[in-house]
Amino acid sequence: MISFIAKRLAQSVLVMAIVSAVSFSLFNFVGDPVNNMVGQDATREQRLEIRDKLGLDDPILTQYSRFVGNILQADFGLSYRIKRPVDDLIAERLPATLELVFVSAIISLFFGIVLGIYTGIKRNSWGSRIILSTSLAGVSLPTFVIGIALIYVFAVHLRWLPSSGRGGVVELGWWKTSLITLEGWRSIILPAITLSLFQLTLILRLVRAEMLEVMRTDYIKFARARGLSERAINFRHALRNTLVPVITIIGLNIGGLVAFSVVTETVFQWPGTGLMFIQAVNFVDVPIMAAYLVFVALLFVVINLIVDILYFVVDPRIRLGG
Amino acid sequence: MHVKHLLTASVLTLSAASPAFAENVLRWTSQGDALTLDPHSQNEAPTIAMNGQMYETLVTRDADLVLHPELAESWEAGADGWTFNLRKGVKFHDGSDFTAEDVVFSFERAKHEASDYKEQIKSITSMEIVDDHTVKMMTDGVNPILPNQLTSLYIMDKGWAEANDVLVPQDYAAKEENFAVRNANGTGPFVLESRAPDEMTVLTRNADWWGEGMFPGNVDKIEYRPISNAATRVAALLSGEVDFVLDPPLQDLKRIEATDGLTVKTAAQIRSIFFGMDQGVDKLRTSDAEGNPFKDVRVREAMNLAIDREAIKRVVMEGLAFPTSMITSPGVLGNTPENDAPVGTDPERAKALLAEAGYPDGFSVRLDCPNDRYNNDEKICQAAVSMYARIGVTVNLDAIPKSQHFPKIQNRETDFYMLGWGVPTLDSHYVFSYLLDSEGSWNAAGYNNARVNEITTDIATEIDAAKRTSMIEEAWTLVQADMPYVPIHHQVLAWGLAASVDIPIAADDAFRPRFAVMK
Amino acid sequence: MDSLDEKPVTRWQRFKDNDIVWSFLSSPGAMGAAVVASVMILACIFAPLIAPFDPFDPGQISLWDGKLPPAWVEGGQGKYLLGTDNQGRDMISTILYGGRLSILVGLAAVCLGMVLGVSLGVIAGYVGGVTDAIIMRLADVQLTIPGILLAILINGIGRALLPYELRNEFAIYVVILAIGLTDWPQFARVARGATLVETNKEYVQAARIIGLPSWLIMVRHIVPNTLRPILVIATIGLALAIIAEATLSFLGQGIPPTTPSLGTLIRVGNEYLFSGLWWITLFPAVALIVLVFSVNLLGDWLRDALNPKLR
Amino acid sequence: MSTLLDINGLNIAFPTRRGTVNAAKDVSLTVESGEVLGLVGESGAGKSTIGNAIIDLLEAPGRITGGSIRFMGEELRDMNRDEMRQIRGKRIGMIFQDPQTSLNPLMTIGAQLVETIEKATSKRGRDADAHAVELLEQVGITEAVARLRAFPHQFSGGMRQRVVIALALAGDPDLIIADEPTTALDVSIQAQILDLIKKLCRERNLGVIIVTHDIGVIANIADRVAVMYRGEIVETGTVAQVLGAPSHVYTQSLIAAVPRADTKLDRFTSVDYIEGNTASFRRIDIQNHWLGETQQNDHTGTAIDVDRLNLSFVLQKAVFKRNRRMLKAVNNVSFSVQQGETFGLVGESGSGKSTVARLIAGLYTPDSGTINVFGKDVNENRKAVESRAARQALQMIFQDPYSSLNARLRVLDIVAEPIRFYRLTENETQTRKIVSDLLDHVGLGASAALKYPHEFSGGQRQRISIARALASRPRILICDEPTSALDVSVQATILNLLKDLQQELGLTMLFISHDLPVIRQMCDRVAIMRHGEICEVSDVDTFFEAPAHDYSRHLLDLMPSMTLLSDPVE
Repeated sequence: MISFIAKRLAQSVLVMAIVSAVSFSLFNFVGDPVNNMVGQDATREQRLEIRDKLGLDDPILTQYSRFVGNILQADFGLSYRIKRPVDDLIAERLPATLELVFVSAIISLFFGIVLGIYTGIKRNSWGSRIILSTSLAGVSLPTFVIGIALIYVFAVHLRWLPSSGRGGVVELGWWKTSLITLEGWRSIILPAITLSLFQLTLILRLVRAEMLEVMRTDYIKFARARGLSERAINFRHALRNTLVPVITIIGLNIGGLVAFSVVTETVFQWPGTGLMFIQAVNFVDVPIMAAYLVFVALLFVVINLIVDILYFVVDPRIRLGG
Repeated sequence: MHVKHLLTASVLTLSAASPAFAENVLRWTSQGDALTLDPHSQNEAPTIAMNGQMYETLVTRDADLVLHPELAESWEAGADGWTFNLRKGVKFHDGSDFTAEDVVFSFERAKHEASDYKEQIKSITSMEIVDDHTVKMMTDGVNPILPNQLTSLYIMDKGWAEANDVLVPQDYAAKEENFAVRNANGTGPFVLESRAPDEMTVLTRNADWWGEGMFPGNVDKIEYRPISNAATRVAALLSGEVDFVLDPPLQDLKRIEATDGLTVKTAAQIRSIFFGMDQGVDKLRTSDAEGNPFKDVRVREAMNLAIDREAIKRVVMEGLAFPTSMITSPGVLGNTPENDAPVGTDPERAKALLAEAGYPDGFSVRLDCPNDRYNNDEKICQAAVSMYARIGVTVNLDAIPKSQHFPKIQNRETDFYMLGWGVPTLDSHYVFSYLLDSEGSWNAAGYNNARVNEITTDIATEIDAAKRTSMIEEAWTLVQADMPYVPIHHQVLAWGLAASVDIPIAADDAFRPRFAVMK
Repeated sequence: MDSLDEKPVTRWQRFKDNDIVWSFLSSPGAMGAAVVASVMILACIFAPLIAPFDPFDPGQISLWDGKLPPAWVEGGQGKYLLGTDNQGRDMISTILYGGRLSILVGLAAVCLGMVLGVSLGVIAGYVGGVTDAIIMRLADVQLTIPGILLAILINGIGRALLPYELRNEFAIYVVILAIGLTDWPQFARVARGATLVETNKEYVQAARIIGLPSWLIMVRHIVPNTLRPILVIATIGLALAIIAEATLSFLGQGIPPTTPSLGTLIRVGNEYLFSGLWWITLFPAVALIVLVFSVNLLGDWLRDALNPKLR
Repeated sequence: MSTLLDINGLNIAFPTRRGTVNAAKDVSLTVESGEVLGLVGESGAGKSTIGNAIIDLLEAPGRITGGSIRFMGEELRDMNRDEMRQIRGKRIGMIFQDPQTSLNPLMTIGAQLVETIEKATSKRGRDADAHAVELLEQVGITEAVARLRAFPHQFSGGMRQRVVIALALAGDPDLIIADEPTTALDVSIQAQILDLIKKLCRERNLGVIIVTHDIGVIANIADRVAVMYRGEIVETGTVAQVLGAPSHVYTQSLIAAVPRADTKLDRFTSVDYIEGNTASFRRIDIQNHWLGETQQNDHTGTAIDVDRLNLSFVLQKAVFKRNRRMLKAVNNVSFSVQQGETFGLVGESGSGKSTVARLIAGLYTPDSGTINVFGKDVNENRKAVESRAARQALQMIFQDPYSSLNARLRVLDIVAEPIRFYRLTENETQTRKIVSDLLDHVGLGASAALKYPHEFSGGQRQRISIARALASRPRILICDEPTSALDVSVQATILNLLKDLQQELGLTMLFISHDLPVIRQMCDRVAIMRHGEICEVSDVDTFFEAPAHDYSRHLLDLMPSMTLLSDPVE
């Protein structure tokens, strides 16, 4: 167990090292950082002074280690555009993104797994066929198109739900939540559906495929031959074996949700980190881009680590060696 | 108000115990949030608009654009400068008194290297505190329009600035965030309650404001939420989430107008949209032509004749524009109906002129265009591309955010660009000194006419109004003949509002919440 | 148990007898999808021949024809069947040219990802050891970051690195690169997995005993045998790449509006959605969805048809 | 004894797009309590289908189209799903072929047992646990209490099959259907499992149906036997009767094709009744053919000399050496093969025999030791011209006919690959000519050249493999279990072909097999391997008549007794 986790941790550290190197190189490749800091009419002396202050003339390794040191203290410097510490910006906007991702993950996992099991068990029923065709359409619909359509129908046409933004925000300590007010829920519904739809269909199809795969195995046939009830076969034997690979999907799912939150947040003007990132890319606001990259990588590394550990717990073949 | 607001409020009372009930909350949106709350850091419209709700200036303009007293009750010109008599009994939001010291401090701060306002008040050489409520500002020679130049120069509290170490505007090289970036302490009608940049800014009514009861406004609370996507912004208005959109896309105005409970307000704006052609360099950077075609006035005329301003007005601007051949709007001293009449469209003549100038097959050039600054800016440029294609000029469009576009103009790195120019002083000097003087900081066209340069210098100190006006007219005649720019139109402002809200619209596009009335 | 002296079968019979062909011919969904996809792809590829106008030629556009509704709606004109956009470009032509760009970008990106991924995956699987470890760790690292984010990032960096003059001109290549570079780990994983299976098969060992050099074994024996699963992900990858391109363009990070792709068209059209000019956004969106849907349907069928377990 | 199961006129059909396949045609069988019925047949005969049909678990789209299945007097075909579920497990138990996949990997053995016990009996909780322990002990699993908490992957293959049997017994059934229960197991384990089944049958007075392709298994365990051929039962009777004096012509040829361990024959009896063996093709005159050009008439001297060969595989990687777990796959192996002889390598799975073959073929590099082929060290300089020549002289035929051919290439390109690579001919025309000659010679016919491998049956594919091996004009042929994936009748023809080729071309052969009768028929000398080491090298007759090593004797003891078989027909 310890060596397994140590190995995974080592791998995670490697990932973070590579990602931090990439984000470090952003600063050096994408534009001259000095240009982004001084006014247009700064003199040469001023520029040199800033270069010196920032240590831009130090050896590259020194700069990198300083960068890593700063990251470890969650210090990414000031945003070029809004002149505020990037870590504050991320911390402020993180709750919005995490809550959106959380709600979407619940929606996509719950419906994805339930419908996936249904279509896996009743694979020839009409219900399954309809769900499957719809799910293919779901995979084919770009997130932003779904978002626009939902806004048009539910916000503008029917006026049931707000079209954009995050309403009903309440502060709980440093965490700003919108999940304890009705207004908050009203404003999260459309973005969460938009964000979860693609992942939902993906999970549905994966669970179904996995279920069908498991249903063909010998141990299911053997369980039948022992006269076990369909219920026991479907839920005790098939489902558990289906869910082992699904754990990986959960990891990927959350990753995908974080990624597509960039799109959803843009469409719904959801004030999270994704919207901030896309604005930063538009303005080539390197500190935010770099920080977001490191942050997202860290998030995924943590998710993957948790998934690996879950795998370890769930699957005796890994846990006990084979 | 709406049910959902009551719900929100009730939840808020549960969690935060806020007593506010039945208050007039104005929720509004626009494309871009203020970059900072530091009043001297950025000279940019959304930033000025945001700060103007909390900070005040000595002199202001009302919706009629006439100068009105604000923190200065009166002012008069002397031989060596201006004297301002300050309003008494004014308090900053933190309770400290407003005095002459604060004015001097704020002006000094605005003159600092890191300030974006240093140009506007560079004529002030020194200041003198006559008494607690009188300030004298010495100028370098006579400056007849100094009060006009102060309408966006906000006054900060010296004590507050000292206590919070914000004596100078944000220094970008500094590692630390400036306190003033997210906090404000002005004398204005609204007090900052909370601010999350690019997300939500909440302001509440300043009960101790000096102007309490003097203005019609009855707004108790302002919630500002920037929405960068135009369609989403309109959707928010259509679905009733906001009461006021400062900059709805023109194409959606009909829909807003037709929706129950919503109205549109329009006004002619003091802002002209035009293309600049760099005639100053010897070789264009982005052209296949030998040398610089724009140096030839025939080419510049052809570029003007190619544009179908009427089509742009009708199709791109939904009728909301005044086609023109001048780069400054009616209302600005110097604009005349004769000069303002649009040039006709004549592609044939344009082709002939190009051939005459030695470009029978046209040439290519890149057009730099902002995509988030003016009404339908990018679409105007796109329309221009096809119009220029008709006369054989291949225009490659590069539409980018304003933050990247404007440096190109300021650094003179562009051959052909779109620019819009408003005139806060309502005087042509503002146009000449920035756009037409050979030293003008925004004269990326490289226009250089000795007589125009001379007039620009002279009118800065000329006090005889009639003489000054004729000088301005003379300069405009020269400019119109030289055609250094391709004027397109004067913008028309349009606001989208809930019918329950009445806010006066003004040519300067400024939101004046103290006049906002909610029914 | 067929013996050799059966009556000879024609090539066509043998073709029809092929399981995959048979599965295709007996699946109306797959056939429908194939017809729709190929008609759309052909129409887009040959857009210059069939489109009534060239929307990329600014000389052909008249602003006065802007914002015309489809021909059957009041105010529409016969020569613009689906109406015109805000600049006066014919919608049909714009969609065809836009679809062409989208498909081109999608295909090129998938090809890039496939060539890169399959080469690296096969090498990793066949050579093994340190090479394998390095390549697959790299893929793992990249897989930790979702594709679309990476594409936005690569695209952003690419655009920032390019000199100003070349930005628009090279935007399409940057997009291809961004999507293609985010695609490869998928291909590499599958190719490596298939390679490991194939390498252990005895025909590869037979080839090694014959003495064929490694590169020849990989190219001649392993790569062709990994193509089936690769084909499946390539098809689904094409759908995803088209969506990715559209998403990038929608975010304003992709193809510029002067030579719009379907995503750019939807983004631009979206601004007119509330003003009643529904056709500017609806038709490109429908085109995109139908295209992606039919490609997905094909990919779905292909996956089932190529999966021996399901037969 | 009473009649437990009575199948009468059973028909099973699988509709496919190429027409309906009748998997069972008018099948009638009976099973009595306390007897073992062997159901024997080659692949595709439909024998497994019968077992599945009895418990109503036919795979889609198969269905029963006629006949009756009466179990203890009740008609199973009339039962609905719930009634059928009461039959399954409780009254009829099932054992499948592969113990690796028959158990749910995520549940402990105990949980799976208890679940089945609780379903089939009234025992609950502690009683069920106790019963589970009892069952495990019955099938010969020690420390049963502790083992209940173990997961399937913690058991070896043989142990797992015991668990599967325990599960089949959990409901105390009257009939057990065992579908190839020992095919996936090693010979020594196979014997134990068969003994266990037989013992349980006797003790519990069970009826048992054993479905198998292996005549040896039938001979060992069955009381009565039914022979299936293409969906039909061609012969039924007691084991002694059917194996000793088969009456049906198919049974006769089938039994004749079974290799014998008692005497060495020149050739295998040709099997006429079996398809694919009828066509005969032009054989080429080797002496004057391209194929014979490199042939040497000098049949003396050493072909392969292996000296103190060692190879270890890493089982578990670790940074520190002491933590690594290594498997010594080949341990100090030395032997030599003379030119022109057939040398056998025998051992159970995991004994290292295939690894030795692959070492000699150059697929692995040894940790230490030398391999000389015609006096040249093949690993000295792998790139050198001589070692290439040595490699060219050595070819291999593999076990699995389905994976040993590249499905993407035409037969022509498969066979021509070594010719083209070594440029053994002057031009493409000659290459094609040689390929068609080779295909003729191995009995496929030249028309096979333009087809793809999937168009051929297993035996035919093995012939393609042989043609490919011959195409580089080898002098040494390594055959790694060349027929263990084939039906016994096809095996005979392939082995005959190999024998012929060896004689014609004077080939040296290294023959690897776990099947002792085959070894006896094919080899001149034999080496017995176990745990990577060679136990004994001896003359093949000596080995069978007077084995020197304990392990050799053990292996020979385990060999199914074939005394019941009819005498060989020469």
